[in-house]
Amino acid sequence: MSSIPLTHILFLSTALFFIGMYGLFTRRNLISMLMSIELILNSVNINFVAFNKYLYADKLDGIFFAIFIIAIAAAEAAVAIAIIINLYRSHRSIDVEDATEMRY
Amino acid sequence: MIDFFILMKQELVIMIIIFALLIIKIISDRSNEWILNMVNFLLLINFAAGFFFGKEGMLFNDMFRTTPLTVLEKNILSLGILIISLQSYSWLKNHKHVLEFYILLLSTLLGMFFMISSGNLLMFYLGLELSTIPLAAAANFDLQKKKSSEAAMKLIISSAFSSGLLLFGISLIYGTTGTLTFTDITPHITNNPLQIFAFILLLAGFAFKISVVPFHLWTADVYEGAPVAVTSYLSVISKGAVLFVFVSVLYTVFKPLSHSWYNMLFLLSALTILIGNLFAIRQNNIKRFLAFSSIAQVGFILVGITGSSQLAETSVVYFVLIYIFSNLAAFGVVSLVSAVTGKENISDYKNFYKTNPALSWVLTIALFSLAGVPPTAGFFGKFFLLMSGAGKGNYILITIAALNMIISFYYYLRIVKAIFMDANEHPIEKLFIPTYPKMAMYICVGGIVFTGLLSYVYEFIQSLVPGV
Amino acid sequence: MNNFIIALIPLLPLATFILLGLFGRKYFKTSSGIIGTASLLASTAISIYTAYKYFFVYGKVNGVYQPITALKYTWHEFSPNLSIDMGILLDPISMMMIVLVTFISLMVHIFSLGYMKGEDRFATYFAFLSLFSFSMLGLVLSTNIFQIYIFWELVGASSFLLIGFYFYKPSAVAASKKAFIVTRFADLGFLIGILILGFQAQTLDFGVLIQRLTTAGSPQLIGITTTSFLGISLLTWALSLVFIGGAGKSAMFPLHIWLPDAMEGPTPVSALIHAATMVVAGVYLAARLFPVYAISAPGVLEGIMYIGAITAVIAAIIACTQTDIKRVLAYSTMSQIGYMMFALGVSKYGGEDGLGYMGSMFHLFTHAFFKSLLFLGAGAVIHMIHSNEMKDMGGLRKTMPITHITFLIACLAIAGIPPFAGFFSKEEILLAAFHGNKFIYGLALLTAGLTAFYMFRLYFSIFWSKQATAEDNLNVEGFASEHKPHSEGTWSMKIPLIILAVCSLFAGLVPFANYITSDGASLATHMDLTFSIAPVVLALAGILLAAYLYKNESDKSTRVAALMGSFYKAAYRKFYVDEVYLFITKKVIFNLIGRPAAWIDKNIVDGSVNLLATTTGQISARIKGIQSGQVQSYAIYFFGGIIGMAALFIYLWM
Amino acid sequence: MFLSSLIILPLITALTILLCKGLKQVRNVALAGAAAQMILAFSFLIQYWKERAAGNTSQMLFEYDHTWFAPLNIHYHVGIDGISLAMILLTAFVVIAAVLVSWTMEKLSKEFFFLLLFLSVGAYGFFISLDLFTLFFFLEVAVIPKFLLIGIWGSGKKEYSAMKLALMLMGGSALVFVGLAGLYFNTNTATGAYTFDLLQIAQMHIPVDVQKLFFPFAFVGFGIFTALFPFHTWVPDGHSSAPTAASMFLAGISMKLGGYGCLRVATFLMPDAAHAYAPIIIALATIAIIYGAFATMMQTDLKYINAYSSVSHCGFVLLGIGMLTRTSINGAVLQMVSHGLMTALFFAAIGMIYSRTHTRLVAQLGGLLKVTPFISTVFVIAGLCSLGLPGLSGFVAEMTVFMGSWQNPNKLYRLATILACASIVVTAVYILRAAGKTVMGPMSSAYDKLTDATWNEKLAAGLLIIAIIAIGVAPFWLNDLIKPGTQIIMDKVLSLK
Repeated sequence: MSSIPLTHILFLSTALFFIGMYGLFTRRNLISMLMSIELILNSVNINFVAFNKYLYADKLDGIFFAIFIIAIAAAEAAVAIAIIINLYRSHRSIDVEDATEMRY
Repeated sequence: MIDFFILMKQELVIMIIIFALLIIKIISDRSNEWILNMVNFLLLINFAAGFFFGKEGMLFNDMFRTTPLTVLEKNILSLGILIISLQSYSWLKNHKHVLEFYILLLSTLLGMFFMISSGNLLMFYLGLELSTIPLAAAANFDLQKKKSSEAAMKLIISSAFSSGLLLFGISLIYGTTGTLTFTDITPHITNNPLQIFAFILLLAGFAFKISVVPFHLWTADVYEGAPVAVTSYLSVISKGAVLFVFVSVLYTVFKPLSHSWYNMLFLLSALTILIGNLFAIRQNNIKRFLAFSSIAQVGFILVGITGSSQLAETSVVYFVLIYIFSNLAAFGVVSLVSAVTGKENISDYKNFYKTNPALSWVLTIALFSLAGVPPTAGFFGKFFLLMSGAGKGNYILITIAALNMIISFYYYLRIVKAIFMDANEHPIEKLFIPTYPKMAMYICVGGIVFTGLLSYVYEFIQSLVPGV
Repeated sequence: MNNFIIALIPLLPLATFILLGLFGRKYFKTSSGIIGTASLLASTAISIYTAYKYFFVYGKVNGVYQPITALKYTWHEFSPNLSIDMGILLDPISMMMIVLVTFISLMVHIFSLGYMKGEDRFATYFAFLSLFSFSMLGLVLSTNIFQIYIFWELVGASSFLLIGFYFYKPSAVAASKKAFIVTRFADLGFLIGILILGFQAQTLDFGVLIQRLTTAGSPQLIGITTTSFLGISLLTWALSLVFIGGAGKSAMFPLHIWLPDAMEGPTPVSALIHAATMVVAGVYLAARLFPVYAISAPGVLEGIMYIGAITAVIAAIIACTQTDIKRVLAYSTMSQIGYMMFALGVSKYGGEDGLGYMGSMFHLFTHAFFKSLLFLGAGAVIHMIHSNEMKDMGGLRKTMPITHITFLIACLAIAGIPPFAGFFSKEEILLAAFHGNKFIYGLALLTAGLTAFYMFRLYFSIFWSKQATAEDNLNVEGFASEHKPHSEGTWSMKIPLIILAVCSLFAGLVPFANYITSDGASLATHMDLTFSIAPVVLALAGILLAAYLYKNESDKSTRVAALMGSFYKAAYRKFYVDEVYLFITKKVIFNLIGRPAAWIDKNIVDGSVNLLATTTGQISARIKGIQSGQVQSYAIYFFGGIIGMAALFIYLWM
Repeated sequence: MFLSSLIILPLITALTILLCKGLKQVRNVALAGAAAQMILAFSFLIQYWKERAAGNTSQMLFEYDHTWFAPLNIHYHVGIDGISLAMILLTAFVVIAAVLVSWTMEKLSKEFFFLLLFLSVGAYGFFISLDLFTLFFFLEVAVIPKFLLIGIWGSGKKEYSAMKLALMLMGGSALVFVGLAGLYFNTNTATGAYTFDLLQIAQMHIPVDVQKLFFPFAFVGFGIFTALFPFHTWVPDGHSSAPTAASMFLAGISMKLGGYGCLRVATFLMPDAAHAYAPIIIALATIAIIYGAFATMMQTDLKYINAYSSVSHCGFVLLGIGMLTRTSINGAVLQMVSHGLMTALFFAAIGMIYSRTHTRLVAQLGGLLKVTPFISTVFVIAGLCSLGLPGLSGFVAEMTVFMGSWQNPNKLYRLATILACASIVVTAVYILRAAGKTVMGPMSSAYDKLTDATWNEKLAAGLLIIAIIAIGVAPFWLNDLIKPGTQIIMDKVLSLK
């Protein structure tokens, strides 16, 4: 039915993965770093769904996994944002550069 | 149906405790004293629960498996958390959010339990996340401290990142094998590059958790920033849990890749010991110092893991047990001192012996055990780890490890020196030790002394470990 | 004959030493002298009795004196056939020696009773004396070459203790150290010699050793002569090394430097150790191994001969120039021992050719008496004058007649004037030298003359010279002491002098050749007067010269000295041997070996250890940047780690 | 007889000390414990003689074997032969002397005596254990307390010395560990299980290449303990900074742990390698002897003098082991015992002098014989023993080493022997310089108020001197004691030639 080969999708997910990583490395704003992580997770989701759909369509492991990831990502984001808010309280900034008191 | 309860007894106990705490939170506001007494009692029950109705079996079509070994491992962790809770008494008794703290802690413990008995990558992932995310919150538990929030931030970001990579690896494994169940994965493992790459990602996920160089960098900062209780929790409990899983996954699931992961571990362990030692030399904050020393310890554990034998797995479990005793003994003193005086620097401990001989001895014994000096248990733990490593016949690694022990001796003895020998006109004042921390210390010291000398512990563990 | 009684000879002094050493200071503060003397008297009696039994009762088996092993106990076993056996060996020389040692020691004990009176460490002194007597007796009775080494060391130690008896005098400390270290150095040779002999002969027992190394064709002899090191056979090595040990103890040139300094010790000690007994140990050792030297290694024996002769002459020359009376005596001792040594050297084994051996032993015997007499006399003088310098003395013949007479007898004896003891023994030696080696004979004669000269130089300048009275001498010293100034000491000091004088008179008449010869068989000696003319005349010439120069106060002597010029100076400075040693030890050993060793240890060996530590610290400081505190860089390292591993394990190791 | 009592007794004593109050109680308990150790040691000696007289020819007596860690086939296996017994006696003597010398240890006396006795636990355990694991265990037990002893009660740059000593010795034991692990995984028992059991390993033949690989680890590891040449630098610093009792223990016993290990483990279990590496060992030993002696000559601090001379003297031990002849091995063991006693006595004397004059610099001392005759005599006796005077133990031991070394016909080895012999002259030089400057010579007026030794010091010195003389005057009993043990070792070693 669909004519898009698996490889294309894997390319997409990989691209997404690295975009996310790039964002994580370069962004100074914690929120955007968090978003980049979401990108990574989504690329993983795509992987799972794609594999499931193309290779192992008989079972739904991948799909379920993806759903779980989405859920947990939400939880993670919630906690992360809570922490970031607290950080903002104490540091008056959410720039990752400012939170480097502990080092060496 | 009854199986369900018996096989999941430890998880269920913890859940019950968590809910109980939640309900208490809602319906009543008791004094901290009361809460702490009760919680410690509950934790004791939780620890005791492990000893009854041992049963082996699978649940949720092999997603959840229970073996005597997992029971033992969970019990070790339960003991650990009990000790930590006893120790953090003097910190918590004036704290606003005692219950929340315990709820967070226990939910992470729950996650670890699931992780330990996971028979499936999905379950494993869930357990991992459950054991990580609440910890980040707990790390931030000194809400007004800058360091605390910074630590929490670092922990959540890097752990999210690592779990992203881990997931990517899992997805690749799923893609190449088509299943998530451990038992089904093994036959499909072939040495194709994609799988090895996937495995490396997975390994990195583990390595991050047990802070193996170069995935360790978060460790020191988080340990330093987080409250002492959380630090000790991170350094022993979560590390121990992941180690248990790591070993069983390596030895069972990825057995076919054993050749390549052996080399990887060889590399990583050497690197870890070295870097951990080199950084530990120059620390002044005692928590940060313990962080790096624990990194070095992990290096030794990896040396043991390379053995990939029954001996090796036994030694790892054994060492984790000993490590819990030793490290928690050290953290017990540190947490007491920092809770009362807020001092966390090694230089503050100068001439500590003059004012607090008992605490000094506890700390000294703990450090000796960490360094691996007989007759403390640490000696036996390290000895068996290195022996199991040597079993593979790779004496280069053993020599590296053995020589690195000298460096580690240096920095452990540095603290002993500070305690006993360095002059200091204003040493830390005489500290009053409440009952619970005292109990904790007795447990730890007892463990340090007897876990090694009495060989039954080791033999018991060995009897539970499946042959490889 | 009960061997246990023989064992008492050395053991009695040992017991005394232990008793006085442990409790002397507390309980026997004054009685210790009596105790020591008594015990020594006992062992003297026993030894004389033993000697008598040996010589006249059972020593002789069909005309030849046999060595008898009276006692033997395996003390320390290295390996089944190599073991140190503590034992007692009875044979002519050992018999002679025990009599000599105990007798002289007894005399010295008695003398010391008066001489050391009021000393603070009176008891200690006698303890040490007894220790020495024990060691010396053990030495002479040894059955085993390692046993002799043990007692060899012990006499060294006790001489160290006695020389350093006045421990608060830096000079005494220095002298004692010097004596011990120089002899120790020589003993090193002895030790290595023992190692070689023991390993090659597969025994340490004297009897077996000699028997194995003298019977031609015995496997051990073949082995030790054929294996060579640096082209010299092991036997030669071994025997020369052993002799070096002997030379050290007997102050042979060039190992003699310790002996003159050793005079720092109390004078009776010098009389006992550094005149009569210990210093002849070297001769005794050579005599002990004489068959081996004579039969298997005549080359070494020749060397001994030359060294002995050279020592004799040089010492005599130096003796002529010294002004410290004890030093003069010390050098004369050296020269006399040189005599004994070359006498051994010219000798051969057995029969008529063994004359030198017999002469040497004879001279050892007689010399012991008159030399100890000389020292004790000097002691008496010093005890009165409180000075060792000739210039402080003179004209003492009136104030101390007995000392004067006895001293004169001794001088005549040593000068070899008939019928005094020295004459007979010297005759034998000269005769042997004459037959053996003319050159040596010449040196010997020269020495004889010199001896007479310097001895009487000494005699005259002590007892004649300036016509001063004792009081003046005393005033010169401005000396105040608990001793009565006018007398020449207590009777306990005079008696030994008299006894020894008698001995020096008549010891020469002993028919020595019947008892002690190289092979044990008695030897018929003939005294032809024509031969003894030359030495006696020379001796008289020396005496007259001395009388001319020193009898009356005058500057003749100084003029003669000036005439000699640089030679005199050199002799006066003992031919600069001390300076050479000083140079070697201080400059070479300390600065070129010691300091570098210490420096290397401190800086290089230890430094490298510390360097290791510091570098570790520096590395850790260098790499601290990894822990930058930025969570992003952490992530980058994380990812880098993954990439690195992937690269390593996917592209390289697959 | 119950051999483990040798471990238990000091342990109990140590724990009892922790319960005591005040210096008086503590030291009394400590002394009682030490005395009990001594009695125990002697009773073992008597038992041993009885057994041997009864014709019991088994290599080890009073064996006790109990499985400790079954999975690794680790046993708690103890037993003694003459060598161990000699070492045990040595330990007993040194410990009691050390306790007596530190009789007036005011500072933290409880901890001090506790650590001291804990050390003796390690020493005894090491000497009796026949299982390499147990051996290693006790080896390390005997290290760390020294760190505290030196660091807390020491003098001078004590922290530095303590750290240096602990790290170097730990390095040594790390190497030993590698060696032992290597041995363990190359053993092949009948059951196929690996073993740590010393006697069993001695029975089987370890492949030569394996031996060659692991001998250096074991030998150098133990060698560090006994001041093997390039690794000896902990000795001077450690000894000089340590309190008297610790120095006595350190030089008297700890350095012997190394020698014993070199002999019992390295040489006995890996004889082929011992042959192969003999030249290196001998070279290093000779260097240590000569170079140590000359380095000593340059020292100005009494403790440094004795420390460096220990380097030189322990060289004899290694030389004896390296020469691999029956006699030389005997000599090595004799030297261990003799040096242990002698150096302990020396340190005791130095400690007594230091506690009175508050200086250890030779230049500042002098003429002490006048005011403190007893201490000075002790000092001189120790010195004479060190320079090998007959009648004292040093002579017997050194002579045996020389005699034994000479039995090895190799020309170069003999050169080494000659050099070693030459060292006795140098020894004489530095000992006499020290003695001459310290106890003899003119005395500075500052010292004329000094008091002589107290009863405890006299007792301590007396005991050691008695032991020294007992060996020096009658060496045969000790020789006969150790000979069977060394013979078994040498039978194994020589059987390969």
